[in-house]
Amino acid sequence: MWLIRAFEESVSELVGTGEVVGLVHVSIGQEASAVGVCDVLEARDRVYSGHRAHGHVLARGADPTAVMAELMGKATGLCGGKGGSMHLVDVTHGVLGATGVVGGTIPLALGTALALRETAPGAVAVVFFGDGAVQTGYFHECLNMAALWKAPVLLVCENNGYAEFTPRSAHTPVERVTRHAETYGIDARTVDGNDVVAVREAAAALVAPLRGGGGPALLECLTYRMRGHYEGDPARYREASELAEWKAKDPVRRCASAAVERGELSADDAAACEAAARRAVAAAVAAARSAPFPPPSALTEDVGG
Amino acid sequence: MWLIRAFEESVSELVGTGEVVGLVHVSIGQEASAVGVCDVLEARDRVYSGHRAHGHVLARGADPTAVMAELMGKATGLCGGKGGSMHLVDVTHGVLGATGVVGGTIPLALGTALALRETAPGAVAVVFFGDGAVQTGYFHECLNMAALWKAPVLLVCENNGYAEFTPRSAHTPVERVTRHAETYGIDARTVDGNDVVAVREAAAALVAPLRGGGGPALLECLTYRMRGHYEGDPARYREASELAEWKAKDPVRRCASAAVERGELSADDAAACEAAARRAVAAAVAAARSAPFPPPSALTEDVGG
Amino acid sequence: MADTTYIGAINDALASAMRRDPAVRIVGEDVAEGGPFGATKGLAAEFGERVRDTPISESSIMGIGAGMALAGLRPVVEIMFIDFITLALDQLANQAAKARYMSGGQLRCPLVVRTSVGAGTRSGAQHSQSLEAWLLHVPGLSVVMPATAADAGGLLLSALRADDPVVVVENKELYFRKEPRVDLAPVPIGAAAVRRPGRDVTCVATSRTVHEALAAADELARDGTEVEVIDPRTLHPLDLDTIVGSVRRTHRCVVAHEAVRQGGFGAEVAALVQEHAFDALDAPVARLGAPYAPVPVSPPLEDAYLVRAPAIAAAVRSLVA
Amino acid sequence: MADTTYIGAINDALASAMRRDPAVRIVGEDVAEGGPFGATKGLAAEFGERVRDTPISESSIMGIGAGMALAGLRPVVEIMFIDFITLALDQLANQAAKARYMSGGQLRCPLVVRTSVGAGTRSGAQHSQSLEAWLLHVPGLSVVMPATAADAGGLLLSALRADDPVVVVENKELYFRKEPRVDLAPVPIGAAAVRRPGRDVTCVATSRTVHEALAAADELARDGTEVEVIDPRTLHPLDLDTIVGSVRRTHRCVVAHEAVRQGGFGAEVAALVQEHAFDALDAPVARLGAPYAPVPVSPPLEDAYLVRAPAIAAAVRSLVA
Ligand SMILES: Cc1ncc(C[n+]2csc(CCOP(=O)(O)OP(=O)(O)O)c2C)c(N)n1
Ligand SMILES: Cc1ncc(C[n+]2csc(CCOP(=O)(O)OP(=O)(O)O)c2C)c(N)n1
Ligand SMILES: [Mg+2]
Ligand SMILES: [Mg+2]
Repeated sequence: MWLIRAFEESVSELVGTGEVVGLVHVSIGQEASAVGVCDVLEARDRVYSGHRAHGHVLARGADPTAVMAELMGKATGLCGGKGGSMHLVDVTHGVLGATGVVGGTIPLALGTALALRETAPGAVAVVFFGDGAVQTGYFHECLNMAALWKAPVLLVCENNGYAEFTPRSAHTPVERVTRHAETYGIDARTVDGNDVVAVREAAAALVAPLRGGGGPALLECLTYRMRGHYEGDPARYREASELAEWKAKDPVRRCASAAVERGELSADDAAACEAAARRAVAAAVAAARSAPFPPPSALTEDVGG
Repeated sequence: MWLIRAFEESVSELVGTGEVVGLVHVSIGQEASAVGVCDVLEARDRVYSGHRAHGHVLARGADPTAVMAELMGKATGLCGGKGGSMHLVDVTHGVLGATGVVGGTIPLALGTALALRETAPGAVAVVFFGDGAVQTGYFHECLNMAALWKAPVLLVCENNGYAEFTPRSAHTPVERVTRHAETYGIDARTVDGNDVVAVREAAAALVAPLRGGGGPALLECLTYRMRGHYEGDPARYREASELAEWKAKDPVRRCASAAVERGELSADDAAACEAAARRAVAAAVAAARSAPFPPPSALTEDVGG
Repeated sequence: MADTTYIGAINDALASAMRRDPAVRIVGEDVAEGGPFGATKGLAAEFGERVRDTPISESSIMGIGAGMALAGLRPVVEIMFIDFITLALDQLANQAAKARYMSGGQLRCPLVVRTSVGAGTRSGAQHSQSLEAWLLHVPGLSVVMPATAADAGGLLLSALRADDPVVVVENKELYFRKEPRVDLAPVPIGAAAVRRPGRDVTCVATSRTVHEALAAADELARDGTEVEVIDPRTLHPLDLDTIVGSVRRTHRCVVAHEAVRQGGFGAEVAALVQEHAFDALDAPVARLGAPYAPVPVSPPLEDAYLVRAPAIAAAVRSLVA
Repeated sequence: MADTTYIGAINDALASAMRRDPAVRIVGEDVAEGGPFGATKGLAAEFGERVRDTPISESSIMGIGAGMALAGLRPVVEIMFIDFITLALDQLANQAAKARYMSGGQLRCPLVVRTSVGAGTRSGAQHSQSLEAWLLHVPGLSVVMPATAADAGGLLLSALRADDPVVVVENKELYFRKEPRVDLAPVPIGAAAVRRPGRDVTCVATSRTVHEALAAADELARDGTEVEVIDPRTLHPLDLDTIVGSVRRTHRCVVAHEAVRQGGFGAEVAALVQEHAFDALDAPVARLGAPYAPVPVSPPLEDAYLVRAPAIAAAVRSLVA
């Protein structure tokens, strides 16, 4: 988790300096859902994300240097610099797509789940999306088909209470995303999304039946983004008190201090973890920074059609 | 109801002779939902339909001659012969649209409901659609927004158990459409859609709160189409026994015999009703038949843009 | 040999591809029952769950196909009428078409989309459109548009061997047109067919209008005007050499299609021809397409809406006049 | 007078239309908060519920707007990025655009859609497209594409007085471009603007590329080549007379836009110009647009993707060479 936190903080700074380009959504405050879910996944599983994708890709094991280089548009980026922040793909680590169109990877994940069932039985497809995506037709159409076809797909909603600048209450009268799963008899849980252990446990419980041929599952992680919607968003639409409240529930610090409390980790080790993550990110930034941009020929390569 | 039945039977014959053109979906067996719902509507209300629209338009009071002429593509048709069977509009009788795209009028009705709330308080918008439309994103997106905004819209699902050639069970694991309404706290009822009195009562109960400023409502009418999906469909995908079972529940005959039983109508009067309807339709066919086709200039008139 | 039909050839191609390649899947509404035109008739009986009926959820169905393709299958997604592709363009244009590029070449998306265009069936403005021009404008999509049964089967076979998305644009009026049976064989994507050679005017026509152009050419030949009829078969990648080569010989060009003229494929062809054969042209490239109007249901109006042989003949005559 | 911006003019036009006409409504995501670019800033405070925030449900939102319009309101539906119009084309193209025709003239649908095109912001392939050409191909839709603040406000005002659907296609790179303030006044739909007169070459450019064309013209003027820059402002209905009249004088024509060249608006213009000014043309109509590729994020690649002044100047030079 420290890796993601350090990475995202660094991204945020580099947006400021103009080295990281584009429309960038960081996941500071939401690291636990990425880590908790990906921790129960296997190499054969396939993952999709949304516009807030950095954490998911890193949690799957992507090389931070390649991710950082991608955000800078470098040739050594995960996608050769062509995809960018909202379109991270890392086939080696089983990440088949992220999307700038809210909800757009839900059907992709369902299709991939159907394929996996036949080509790699026991493997699952996972898709991360936000609470805003729950109001798209995609979510509902796919919930129905996933249930109808008992597809091995885990739908992970990172419910951070906002879609852009608008709170949940202005988007839907339905408070819990799991409510929609109930309609279809889909196995679903709501967890404290800032508690990585709780996320991990719930994910493990939901994924196991999928590997055995069971139908879809839905995991709702209640969380909060500690920064604005995108880098540059002053987030005037929310109260300082709300942010402060959630800062107290910071998933990364909370995980570290819990481990220390439980005696699993010494305070020094915990600090060393953070320091190592920061060093790794600094090295990734340095490497990405010195990497070349793609050659002009890349513009029209890999188009297809 | 006899008018709709006689009209549809006549349409079916005229498709055979080639006088009625195009892709035609008749509503034989589903007359009670059209009549029961439209009976509680007022002139200020606005109605939308789907691809199986003839009954709804007639139940709103459209001139059978103009409807028949439209199905023949005549200049005197409701839409000057340009819209056809799936696109009947009769502004005079408050019918603002029908659609060949399944689910496509649900958002239109919601938008109209929002407009009515401001421009004609107390008026409602109504949209008829089939059980197949419940699996479209439109249905779910609009259910959410209608509930969120407490829009005065009545969603009427004519649940005939099939979408084209495919039974409900191959489309969704959710048996009752009202289940989706519950999620949003939307007032909803399932009724015997072949019992016009039951439909009327339920519609009246659901519409009254809408006129008073209440939120949306959903009415599910369980019914059956007694013919194929479209005229020409041999309907091999269903058992003869199923059809026979539903024929016994014929909404038109049932309504007539119930009225006779209750002593509200003599058997003679009931027969006279049917005969009058058949005469009216025969007259409509004759008038539509002798009407002219539109002039060539109509091709590029009323395009806009 | 017995006759075949366009729809029969599609059915044969699907069956043969499914036998040959276990990765092929069919996904769409009522496909198990054969679909409204019979394109998938009998396939569910032979291939079971590889033929998947879906609810009416076009937006997601396209994405489900793309997600299958990204995971290594070769799905054929059926969008019954191209009018409904309006519901599915996000997944087609934003996801499937761009997956390879955005991933820097990590992904391939061998998705095949079958859909139908065309008026003439009195089905109205929402079941009769020809929207193929939209697809040309989306980098990453191949677009094929067969005019004959042999091409309907053969282009579909090639689409099912391609590694990037291909949209197969069929024409409803051609579905039941009889043709002498030829052996099913892949037709290369990107190769035009010269349907009739001629020295006087080049007519580039697509899909149903190929047959109208041939009928016009027959008639004109009686007056001594020889029309070369070129069927591009693939709209992207376009076989421009065949078209430009022809115009350089004939010095005149007509483009005909069923779609609305404004913003249609004909505009692209006209623009390319005047660019690549400017010096050879004796007259402006003429374009025929539907008027600026939705498709009306009324028989005389719909008949007037469609580009038929007489209109093509008239356009050719005015070019050689 | 103080400066204004394109986005400021849009904001002014919306406010002024809402004050003038109680039927005007705004519908879209985050519009109450002003939207990501501030187009609707302050409107919720002044007009309350007439500015309606929606969930992320583009497909239905477009239809909700159309349904309001059919019932007599004048909604402005905002689709933040034209890339997302892929989700909403059924309601726009099948319902709103065809309602009047299919009803035989009973209905009118005064729906205004505001959306943005354009790359250059490193936002990637799904937030940078220019898909306006699709809309030209749909009978029933007017399409306006302002290049200046005055036109952004003025065309929007006219759209809000029209009785049929109008799509206002804005450009993200222009939003914060400063311009001397002029009084907000309706700009007629269907009238091109000659941005710079010139005798040697006609350059038809849209939206952002108008400014690139003007920069190219400045540079070329130094070498004695006078370019006439025409901004159609409305893509449909197109002011063809102004364009053809100009080409008849200059004998040469370049068309430039940001959208992908293949299947773009430039194809339609080139086809029309060669048709209507064939005898006057001394060279083929040249077309500039994006290459056949999605929009890449990488700065040098995206910079190369965009049509800028030097490319226009080079095209003009090769025409007069
Ligand atoms: C289809 C679509 N509509 C609108 C947008 C603009 N947009 C980007 S992110 C966002 C909010 C997403 O909210 P949520 O799904 O909750 O994810 P979060 O940002 O909270 O992680 C919106 C509306 C978009 N990207 N795609
Ligand atoms: C978006 C869309 N997809 C597919 C079709 C083809 N189609 C026409 S009617 C129909 C079934 C509709 O079923 P339902 O909504 O239950 O209505 P019913 O015909 O039973 O009255 C289908 C799939 C269509 N018209 N629109
Ligand atoms: Mg959120
Ligand atoms: Mg049904």
